[in-house]
Amino acid sequence: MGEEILMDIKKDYVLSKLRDGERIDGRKLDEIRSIEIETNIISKAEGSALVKLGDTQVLVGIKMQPGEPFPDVPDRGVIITNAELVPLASPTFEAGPPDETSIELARVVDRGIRESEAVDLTKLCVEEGEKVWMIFIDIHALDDDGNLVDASALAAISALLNTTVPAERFELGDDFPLPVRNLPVAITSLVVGDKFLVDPTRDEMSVGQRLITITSDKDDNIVAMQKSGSYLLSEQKFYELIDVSVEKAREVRELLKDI
Amino acid sequence: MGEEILMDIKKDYVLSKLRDGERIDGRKLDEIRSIEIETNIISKAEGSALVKLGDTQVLVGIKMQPGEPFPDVPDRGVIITNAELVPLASPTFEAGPPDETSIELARVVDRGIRESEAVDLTKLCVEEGEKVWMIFIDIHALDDDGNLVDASALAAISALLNTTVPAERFELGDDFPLPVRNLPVAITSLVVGDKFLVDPTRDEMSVGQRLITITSDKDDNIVAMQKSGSYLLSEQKFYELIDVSVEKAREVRELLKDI
Amino acid sequence: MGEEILMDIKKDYVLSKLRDGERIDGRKLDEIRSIEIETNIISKAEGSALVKLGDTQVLVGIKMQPGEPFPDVPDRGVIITNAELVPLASPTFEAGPPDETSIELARVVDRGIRESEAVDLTKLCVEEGEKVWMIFIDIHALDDDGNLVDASALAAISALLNTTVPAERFELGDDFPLPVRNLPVAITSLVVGDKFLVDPTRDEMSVGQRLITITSDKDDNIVAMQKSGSYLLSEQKFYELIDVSVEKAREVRELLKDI
Amino acid sequence: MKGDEFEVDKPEEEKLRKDEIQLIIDGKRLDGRDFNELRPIKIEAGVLKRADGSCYLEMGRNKVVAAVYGPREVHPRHLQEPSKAVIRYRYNMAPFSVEERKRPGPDRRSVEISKVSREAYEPVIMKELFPRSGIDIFVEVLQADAGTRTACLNAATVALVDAGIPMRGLITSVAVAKVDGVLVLDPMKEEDNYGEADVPFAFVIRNGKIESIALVQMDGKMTVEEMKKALEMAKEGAMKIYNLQREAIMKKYEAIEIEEE
Amino acid sequence: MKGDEFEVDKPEEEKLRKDEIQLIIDGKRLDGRDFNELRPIKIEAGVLKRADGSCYLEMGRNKVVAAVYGPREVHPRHLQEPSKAVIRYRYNMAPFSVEERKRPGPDRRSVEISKVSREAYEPVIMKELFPRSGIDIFVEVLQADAGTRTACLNAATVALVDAGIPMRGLITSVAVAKVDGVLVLDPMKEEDNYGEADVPFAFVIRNGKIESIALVQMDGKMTVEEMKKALEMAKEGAMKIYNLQREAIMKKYEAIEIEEE
Amino acid sequence: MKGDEFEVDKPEEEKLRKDEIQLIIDGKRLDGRDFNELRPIKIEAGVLKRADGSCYLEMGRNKVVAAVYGPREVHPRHLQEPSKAVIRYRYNMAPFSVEERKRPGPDRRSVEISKVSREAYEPVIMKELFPRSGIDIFVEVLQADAGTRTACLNAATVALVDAGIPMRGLITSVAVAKVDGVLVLDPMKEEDNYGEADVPFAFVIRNGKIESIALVQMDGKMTVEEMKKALEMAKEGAMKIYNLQREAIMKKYEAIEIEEE
Repeated sequence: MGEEILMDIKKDYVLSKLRDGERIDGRKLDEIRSIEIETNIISKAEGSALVKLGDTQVLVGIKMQPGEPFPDVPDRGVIITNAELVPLASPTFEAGPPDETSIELARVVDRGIRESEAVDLTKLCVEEGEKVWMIFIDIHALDDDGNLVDASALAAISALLNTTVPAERFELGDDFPLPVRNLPVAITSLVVGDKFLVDPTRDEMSVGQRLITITSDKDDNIVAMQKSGSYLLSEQKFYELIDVSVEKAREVRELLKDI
Repeated sequence: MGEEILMDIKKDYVLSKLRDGERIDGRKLDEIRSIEIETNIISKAEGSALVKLGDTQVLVGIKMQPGEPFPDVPDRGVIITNAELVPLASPTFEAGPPDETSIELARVVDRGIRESEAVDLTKLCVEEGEKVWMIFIDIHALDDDGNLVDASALAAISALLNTTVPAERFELGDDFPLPVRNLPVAITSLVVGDKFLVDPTRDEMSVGQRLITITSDKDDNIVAMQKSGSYLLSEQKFYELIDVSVEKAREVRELLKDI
Repeated sequence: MGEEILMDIKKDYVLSKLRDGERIDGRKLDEIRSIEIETNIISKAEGSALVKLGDTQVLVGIKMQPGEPFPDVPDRGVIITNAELVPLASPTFEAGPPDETSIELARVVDRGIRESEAVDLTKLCVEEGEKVWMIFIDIHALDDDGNLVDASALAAISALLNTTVPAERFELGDDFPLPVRNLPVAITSLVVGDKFLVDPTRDEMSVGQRLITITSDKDDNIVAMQKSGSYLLSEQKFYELIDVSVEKAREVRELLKDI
Repeated sequence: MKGDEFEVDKPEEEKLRKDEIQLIIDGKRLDGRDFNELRPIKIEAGVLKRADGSCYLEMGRNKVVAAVYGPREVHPRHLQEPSKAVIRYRYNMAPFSVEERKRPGPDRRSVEISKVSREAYEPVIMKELFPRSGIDIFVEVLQADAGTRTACLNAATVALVDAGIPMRGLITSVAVAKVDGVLVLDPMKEEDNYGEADVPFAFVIRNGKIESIALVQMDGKMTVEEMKKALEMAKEGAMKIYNLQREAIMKKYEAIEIEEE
Repeated sequence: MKGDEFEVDKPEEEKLRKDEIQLIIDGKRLDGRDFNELRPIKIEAGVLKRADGSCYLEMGRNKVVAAVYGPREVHPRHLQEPSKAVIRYRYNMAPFSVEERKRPGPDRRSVEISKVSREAYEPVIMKELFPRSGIDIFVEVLQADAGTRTACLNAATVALVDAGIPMRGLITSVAVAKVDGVLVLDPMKEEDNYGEADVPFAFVIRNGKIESIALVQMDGKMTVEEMKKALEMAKEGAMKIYNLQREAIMKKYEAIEIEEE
Repeated sequence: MKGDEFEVDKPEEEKLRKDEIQLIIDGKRLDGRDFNELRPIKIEAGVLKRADGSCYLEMGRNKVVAAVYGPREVHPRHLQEPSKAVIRYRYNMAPFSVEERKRPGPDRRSVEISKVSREAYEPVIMKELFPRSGIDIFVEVLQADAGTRTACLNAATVALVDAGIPMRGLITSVAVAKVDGVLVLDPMKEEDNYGEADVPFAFVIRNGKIESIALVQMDGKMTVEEMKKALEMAKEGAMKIYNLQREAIMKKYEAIEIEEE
């Protein structure tokens, strides 16, 4: 009950600021929170990255092991992306099998990596049709202060950039760096009336889950898109969102160059 | 609540008609509803059939793939029968893992096929002890207006009659028709007092789930039987039910000859 | 409700007797209930034992089959211990997947067997890295009148002593007795204030689940220990419990010599 | 077949090729029984302390135990019925009860057996005497050798009486099989595996008379005439089991009376 | 990969190597369609007796059926909403609907499709008229050939109208793909598998006019300009589907009227 | 072993053959520590925004984070206790925290650890102050290197204090192992894998004094005398950890005070 009243007050506040073209934390409408990326923090993993997007924190770990390829792509490695929204990260998360939110999160992140062909999977074939490298991308949310998607996508590509294929451990030759050749970046916005807020915080989400994520790659191609939430989107807004998302992704991508 | 009252009214109506030896839809006590069988409607499946039994509709699809035989019958194909009572088909079905109703349905249909030796499983051995054909019979209920069992059993044998073993797809020689050599037919009756109604509709089932299914084969052998429901059955009734069921199965079996 | 009041009355009774240094069934504080061990009662199992500890009854069956070893111990057999607290055994048990109580039970029993090296697993290698014997220890509770842990542990080691490796059935040479070389015995006590009751009955447990299990082997080594229940244990009590548990285990172990 | 992902309806039910084994030799069955002879049966009532009623039963090499709890409160509450007791019946096999270890927990076969067994008891138990209550029947198969569902039903009946649950009659169960072309009573494993048909029956017996059929299933192949003959054979067998059930119950009560004296 | 323990996001979504197959030949698609041409569509309303509304729909080789139940009571009660109806949407594939048998039950892909589809309908259905009620939309894919989510949305709309659920507009859905470097409407399986991108859209259409986007997803690779062009192409296609939806609905009502005369 | 269907109690607990590795060389441990020396410990309180209390802790190569939520409402309601708070404790390992990827979700080992850890806190937290409420302790193992349950307990204590949950004392936890015949404090992975025994303890410390044992488990092989010595060794180690826990808490509060000035 108290929680709901609090949400209503927050919502009113967000909306009243927005009427003046402002955000409650003083950011510009298209401004992304400060980003910190820390890589290689889990030495047991083949790659890892902790991303702090404002107060939102996500840890991604990469594990690799040999496995069988899919029959229809017998010479390519396999990517498996999984997200655990552990109850540590938010009072609204509950222990249990993945629900639709965590499945959607994992799949949207996965599509960005997969469709941008960020990892050169053809270099991950050990023996055609028999054995290829499997890449497990595990998204572990630690603190959800809004926009887990962008933080997770950023942590995923950061961790991949930081991954060493553990060939020696499996007696498959020398270790080598995971061949990463593209840098997809997801940009999520909250649609409110005729405006939209890039990289919304949890407080801003009190106005409703009216989100769209647009992921673009190093050549400004769109590689994944997901409208998420019960709302209707105008064509005009859709066009604007695409342009802004590609532009903001370029900004964020700069950070990946230092990894 | 309203639902329960409605059921009570239906029940009274069914019983009052029955006192005059009549059924609410004008059928004779041992009369089966009109039957339509449409085969080969799912081209992605190895075999398929849609059965309409009055307003009850069941779709059965057959998929086949090579697999390992059971150790104790190393030279025979394997039948796996599964029923999904999807919530689309009835307001009383719920999404989720199979409950006792759908398990019983699948197993009763399975026994009819299996025990009549409808499929010559010895012709489905690829390599003894190593590789045999697996037949997946998937029962997909679409509209449950009563007596899903008979409709499912009829759709299953119809789909099998219509099945081509996809040997080419698995590089195991030429495709060939599934060797079907018997035609089991299930007849379900609703036991009400000292009478019984063959092929009950859902409205008739308002008097209680007092069912018995008797499946017989082309030689009038009984191949499967299942009393289903919380009631007691007299010996006299049991004998009558057997005789009527075998007779009605013969009628229905005629329809299979055109497939 | 009535259940709770009854428990309160029992609790008061247990505590009032205890103030006089007595137990409600007349036993001494460190006295174990009468024990009956019956082995080889399930001829379909490779080994089996029914243990009656007072009115508590547990049946353990051992099944064995060849399987793959763990990669890091490629030349040793594998032990898998499982406990089913079937609702037949107690009004408080419910059907369903193992809960924390049955998992803890299985794991505490498992540790006693495993850590005492009761079974010589090196003699259960068929082909290094490829095939070893797997031992399934299935604990099946029948009647829970308190202290299932000790009864289960005793039934497990009794059943193992009684186990024949079914090599012939799997065409792996002659059958041979399972090589058992140690006799772990678990002793569980209920901690009540500054006293403790060895081998508590269910009525005694009305004072709370304040248990500790100490398992020791034929050389009086401690091989497993588990404080179980929400309570704090003094160091002094801990020392006393160790000494008593080892001593009582020696008594119980005598019974195993006749198997 | 590895069967890792599918639950497969085998091999419990599938008839193996009958040419593999001859089941009737010189007019006798493999274990020397006559066609209409039951396996040895042992019944003991009241074997568990915690349960309200219980029974241990052996039928040939089958070993089963049944427990009854109730009438008792039903949780969760929305499962309660305002005007009668809710009956539950759970048939479960111990992992070590069969040749190849059975994974713990219910499979499709045990779900079906639990359903038809519960439906056998529902019209017999006087549910209307215990509104909002639950009566739980739990049966555990400790060792299986064909006919476990009939053994469990027989044990459950004794456990129900031991628990003092009022019933309109006793349930007694036995199967008839067709092997090598003849009908045999109470088939054991080999007859079930290699036989041509198996028909488990359960009857309601009141005042020493079979009144009706509470359970009937069948798989295999039988003519209509054989099926009718099978019913007669089963009825004869059931009467013998019924007497053993009564004896077990009386023995328990005599023991109590002696104790109480 | 055996994939026994992991649910893997493949192969539904993964683009296969485009050099394996040429998808555009002489300016036509493999099935002879023009770039902006829909597959043949067949829609029939009111095909199920038990459901409150229903629809059978074919879109190329896709065969789907949709049913709507409600407004009706919501169980369990704590899922009720005091001021509006709760919408459920369940997308499910029959095991035999795809080349390799699909294990029954929801996988990650169908959970996601159900979510975004539900979210498309939620702002369109007049939920506020049915407090504490539930409106359930169930769609079954009987045969799949790319674009099942769009086919299901189109069928669900007709089923909702058939059930008499008041809506602010109709949902119409179609995808645009990029294959061999060009945009094509309503891709079939080969175009989806070997194409470069796939963008399913759903629109709200009111009074014959597209008002807004109710669903959009995308995977693949497209320039910003292509994406904008894709939207225009989808809008044209959607209007054609919209007309077919209306026809199917009218046909059903004409049939009823004739019947009633 | 494929282990696809059985959850197997290995290899976390199984002692590997000790002859494979020499763990004590020249009176020092493999990482140069003395027998009674802890691994380096790093503790930081208040690292998460959403949680009511939190703590990040490293203990050797273990990296864990703990969060506390509550006192808060308990859902579903029937789990509430009328006169006290309900404590939950969830120990969870990230899939990438161990050498071989761990399947997400609870396994038998983590269920057991969660149980005994919860039971350690229950008598210490002043539950009676918060009737009908829930206090949830969530610990995530981000990297594992033996002793994760002790590291998590130490982190949980700091998170509880950070959340302002009143307690009768602080819980501090450390293990003692037996390796190459000697007792060593706070074993790391190699000592746990190849050692002869492992005894995790947790103590209640109040006013700088160890008052009682809140958790003790053990697996391996030890004499009675060794076990008693192990307890003494653990107590010494626990006092050092206790001081680090206090420091971390104070540092957080100093930071707040500085901020507030």
